[in-house]
Amino acid sequence: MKLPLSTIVTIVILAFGALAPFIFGGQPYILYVLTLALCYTIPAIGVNILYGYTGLVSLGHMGFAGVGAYTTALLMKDVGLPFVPSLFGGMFAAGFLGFLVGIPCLRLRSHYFIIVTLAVGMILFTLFNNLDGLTGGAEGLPGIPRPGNIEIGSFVLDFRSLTGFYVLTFIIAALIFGLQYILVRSDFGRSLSSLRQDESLAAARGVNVFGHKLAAFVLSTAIAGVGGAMKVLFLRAAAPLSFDMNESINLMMMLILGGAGYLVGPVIGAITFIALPEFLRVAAEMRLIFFGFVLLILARFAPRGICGAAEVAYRKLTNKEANVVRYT
Amino acid sequence: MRKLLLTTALAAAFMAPAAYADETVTIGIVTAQTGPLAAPGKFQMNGFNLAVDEINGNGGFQVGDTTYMLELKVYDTRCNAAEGASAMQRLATVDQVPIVLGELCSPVAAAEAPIAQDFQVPLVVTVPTASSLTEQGNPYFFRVNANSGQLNEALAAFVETIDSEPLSFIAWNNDTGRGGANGMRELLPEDFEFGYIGFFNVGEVDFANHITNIRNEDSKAIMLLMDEEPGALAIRQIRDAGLDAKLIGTLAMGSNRFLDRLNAEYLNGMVQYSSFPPNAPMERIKNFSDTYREKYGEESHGFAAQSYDGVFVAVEAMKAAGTTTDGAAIRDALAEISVDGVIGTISFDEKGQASPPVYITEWCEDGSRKIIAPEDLAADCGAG
Amino acid sequence: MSAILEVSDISKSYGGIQAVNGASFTLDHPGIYGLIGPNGAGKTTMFDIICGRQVPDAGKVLFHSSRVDGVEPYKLARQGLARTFQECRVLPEETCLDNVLFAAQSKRMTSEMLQVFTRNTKHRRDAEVEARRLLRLINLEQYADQPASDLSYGQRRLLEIVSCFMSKPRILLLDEPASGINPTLLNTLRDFLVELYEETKIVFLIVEHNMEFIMSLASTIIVMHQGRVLMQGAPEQVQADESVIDAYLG
Amino acid sequence: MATAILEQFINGAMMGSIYVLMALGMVLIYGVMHVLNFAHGVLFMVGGYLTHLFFFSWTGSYPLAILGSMVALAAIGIVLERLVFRALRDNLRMQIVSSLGLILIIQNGVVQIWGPHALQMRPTTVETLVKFGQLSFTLQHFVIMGVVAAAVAALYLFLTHTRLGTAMRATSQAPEAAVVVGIDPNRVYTLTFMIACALAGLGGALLGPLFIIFPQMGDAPMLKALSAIVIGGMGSVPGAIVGGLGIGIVESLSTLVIPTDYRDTITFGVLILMLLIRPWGIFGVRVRGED
Repeated sequence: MKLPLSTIVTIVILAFGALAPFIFGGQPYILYVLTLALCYTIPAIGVNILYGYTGLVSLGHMGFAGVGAYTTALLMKDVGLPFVPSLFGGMFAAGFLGFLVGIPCLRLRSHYFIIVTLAVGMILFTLFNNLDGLTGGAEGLPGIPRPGNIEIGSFVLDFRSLTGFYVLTFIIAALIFGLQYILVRSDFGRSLSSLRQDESLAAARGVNVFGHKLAAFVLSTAIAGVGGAMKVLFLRAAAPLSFDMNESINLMMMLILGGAGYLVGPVIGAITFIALPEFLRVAAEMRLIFFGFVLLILARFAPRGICGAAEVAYRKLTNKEANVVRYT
Repeated sequence: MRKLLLTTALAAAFMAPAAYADETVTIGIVTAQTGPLAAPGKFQMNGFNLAVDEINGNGGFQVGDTTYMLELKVYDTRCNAAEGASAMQRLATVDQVPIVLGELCSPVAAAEAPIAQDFQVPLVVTVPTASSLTEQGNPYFFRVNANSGQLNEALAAFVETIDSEPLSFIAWNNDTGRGGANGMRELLPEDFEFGYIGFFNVGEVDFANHITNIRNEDSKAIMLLMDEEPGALAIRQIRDAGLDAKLIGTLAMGSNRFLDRLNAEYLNGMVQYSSFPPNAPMERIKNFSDTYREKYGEESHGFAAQSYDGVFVAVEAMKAAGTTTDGAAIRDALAEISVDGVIGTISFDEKGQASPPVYITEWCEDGSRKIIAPEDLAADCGAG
Repeated sequence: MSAILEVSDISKSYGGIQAVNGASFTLDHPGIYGLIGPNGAGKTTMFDIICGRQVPDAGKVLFHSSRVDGVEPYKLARQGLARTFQECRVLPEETCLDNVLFAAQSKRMTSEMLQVFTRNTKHRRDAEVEARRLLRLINLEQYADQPASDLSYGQRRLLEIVSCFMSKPRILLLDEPASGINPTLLNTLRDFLVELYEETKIVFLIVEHNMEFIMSLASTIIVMHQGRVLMQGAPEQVQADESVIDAYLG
Repeated sequence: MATAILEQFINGAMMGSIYVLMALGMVLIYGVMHVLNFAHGVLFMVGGYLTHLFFFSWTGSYPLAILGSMVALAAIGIVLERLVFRALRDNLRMQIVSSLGLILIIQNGVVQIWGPHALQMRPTTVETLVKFGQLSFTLQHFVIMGVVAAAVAALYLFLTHTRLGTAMRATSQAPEAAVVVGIDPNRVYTLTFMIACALAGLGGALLGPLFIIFPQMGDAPMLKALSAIVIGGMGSVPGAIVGGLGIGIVESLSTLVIPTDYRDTITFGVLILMLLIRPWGIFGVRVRGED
């Protein structure tokens, strides 16, 4: 009996992630880039639940991430709450906003919903930028503290250190990944992906289209909130430009690149999108032009990204009949 | 004397840099070379390169009894916090530079500063102005240029002396613009009368709405908090719309480069603060501007001057610390240092903030500029 | 006992056009019912109203004597009303087995969430037995692990229909099952429908264009014409009836 | 105040007519092909750059430069439809993905070619001022409004009085309709993209000289046009015209009372409200069925 590809890759990635601090202990830069990639993996997982499984496009997701980020940052910086409650605060803030936006907007037809997410993203950016008193405005919000140490017996984990923070981010990303894992393999997950494939069939089978969409949207915005929070805690500074429309589009890009609708899609996408350019360090314009062409090609020939392509190859190897499912 | 150094520097720069030194030190540079702030990034780089050419042209610098040549390791941050932070990380851990200079955008600097502290690599910024940057109690963060607070104080002091009420604003809706506008509103006295305050997003080019509001408030003066490109557009639109209020600009607007975008009668009588009047009748500024023009064929720029001085500050700090590797020692040296730079004498307060002089210049009819403040440095048309 | 499905005085108009105009019929015992009529007779609209895709302007639909007109499709489905689509809809990316199993699983978010956290998959394993049996019924078991998009149109049609039975429906609405099916497969389809009926003994309501197919399949035929129900009776009666013939010719 | 309102009205009408050009393009594409082309803004920007190029290195005449950029954009339109969007018909998600890809390619490509600095071109229409009392505008303001009005009229005649135009309108009702009229739908799609892109090019050619020509110049007009077609009703040509002018004028007048840094917030807020209250817009017809 063969393990499904996704399971194998998942195990490999988790193992790699867990061992990274030991492998790259001597090379903080690599660890740094991996942490950054993880900070993007988390919201990418959120988008995967929304886009990859439920089939809803959101072009303003980093806006929700920003809500989580600023909430967590302010709770820790100004209110002085410890890390965990602050993080939950950020998560709930983002999820609740998702709820408020979702209630009216998820009844809209596909195009309209996309436009709404775009508009919401823009509005949120403006607020981050203009509310100088609250968010520090366009000058950014410096001096965001990182969580304090935890001491298990003699073993001390200092989250201010790079390694410590990597471990923290990895644990959280792993938890989120686990959540995604059980979600999409549950009846709930199957209902979601039925919505992507054929909404009216799903309805005829008894899926409450609106309810399930709302649940998926709230989940993905809450997860995005966690991701945003981790990002600003990592950078120890928040800036509106970290949560603008381009960032939202980048988020979509890394998911589509990695493979929407695959468990490991967001992980692979984030790593390829963040890490590769970091190591290549090519001119930004060239990098973006390149990604533009990649998107066109993916859209046309491999709508399910790297994972989709890998699956085809894997099926060929395990001489199953190769077949890529067209996304529609 | 310095003039002579500079010319030899040039000679050296145009031939292959004379390499009779024992070793080289690599200094890290973070700046924007692509993206929306690519243009100011260029000026910053020009300043760095000029300084390096000069130092290497003179056969490098002495630390202890070894002579070192300077080298720059430049990373593009595109004014993006995440990329800036990873560039800083890379410089500190991969390239292991003793000190990092540069940066344009305040939020990016805010993301880079903590990493400087983590790895004990001093970060000396030469352009970002957000006052909050030097308020974080980060011992490894230094700023050569005047921050928005200092610039605003100088400008506010001047604005009070002229008939400018009600004063209206057109400001960029980003760190420069918002910081400036909010700062001015705090600094000017309670009873000072403000007119209309308008913000526009980066990339907006139509100022008609702001102009109407300003006309509506019949403001005496308009403060333009933005850089060259929108500035030129705003001024043209203001004058084309038949508004003749007094214009008050930023350091980006006191240069011949700016003049090329418009023409003298649009600018006549406009004043702006400046951390570096390129034609000031001061030996140090003249020399710098001449070399700059010879090398880059254009009038020198404040960002270039500040960055040029940044390199010398770094070098002096390494000399004083007697090391080209130990960031902590260099940091301590920086805290004590005092360097006579192009923009003035540079020494850092306990927050790491230098306080170079801030000038006010005014455009003359012939398209030249005069320095009207500070009094002791005042000079007539052709000087600013 | 009350009727299984009771449609009374349904009217529906789009813009100026009166699609259905006071149509009524009752299905009071299990059986295979055919809903026929010439183009524009309003049978598709009627079908859409019964399965909740359209809200009637007037009249009501009773399902086991509870109002179901204007009720959202997913609620109808949960009340035991299963349907197929004219254009034949299956989940293209799921395997045939998953397609069938999906119909079986609960779609109520509460129970789904419970399942998320208990990770209990027993219900699925039990259902799988039944699912494979149904696939065998339509000779698709060898495709059980193939995505439905690999199937031919006819096979997908069969898959769509068997899926409906996983949810143990109390009534099955079929929208032109014969459309796009080649003649040889038609007989298979007919036998298979009869077989399923014999097994389940529930109401099949079939909208159909293909006369010869429906006449040989249905026990009762409901004829619609110009938005009204023209007559309801056994196939041979209907075929003999003058007014029906006129309706089709005229 | 009266003068202020007049001034804002004229400025608003000017920007509004630019939005109308964009909105018309997007609405045609959406109506006929159900493609939501987010890349329309960068096409607008390319129009600006090409006008600059043609003006300085080829013709030296502003009108010819405008024509040139329209033709070039039409050509680009053909390429985009053939190579990118035709294969993705009825594939909403991938159409969005592709248009995002196009934005990246074109915007950064332009930076590679022309550099990040803004370009300026100042034909006489921009240099000459028209004065009313204390108000004064550049001649270009009125040129823009005039040209747009003419373009809209031309488009209207084309849609109503030519076989191709009829086919386009028919296709937007029902794809198979074009076949009925006896025209290959693919031709209709290509034509639609040509016209839409040419309109974007015209927009860039008109607005560029008035201000500056820079890589992001199309972003704001695209978003405003998007709001315009939603408010006017997706797929409705009159809706796009009213929506475009409306947004231009309202947002310009609104700045007399609303702080400008929240202007976009207001626009997008209105957009969302509109979608909630009346998703099919002012002129659009309510669509039945699922999609």
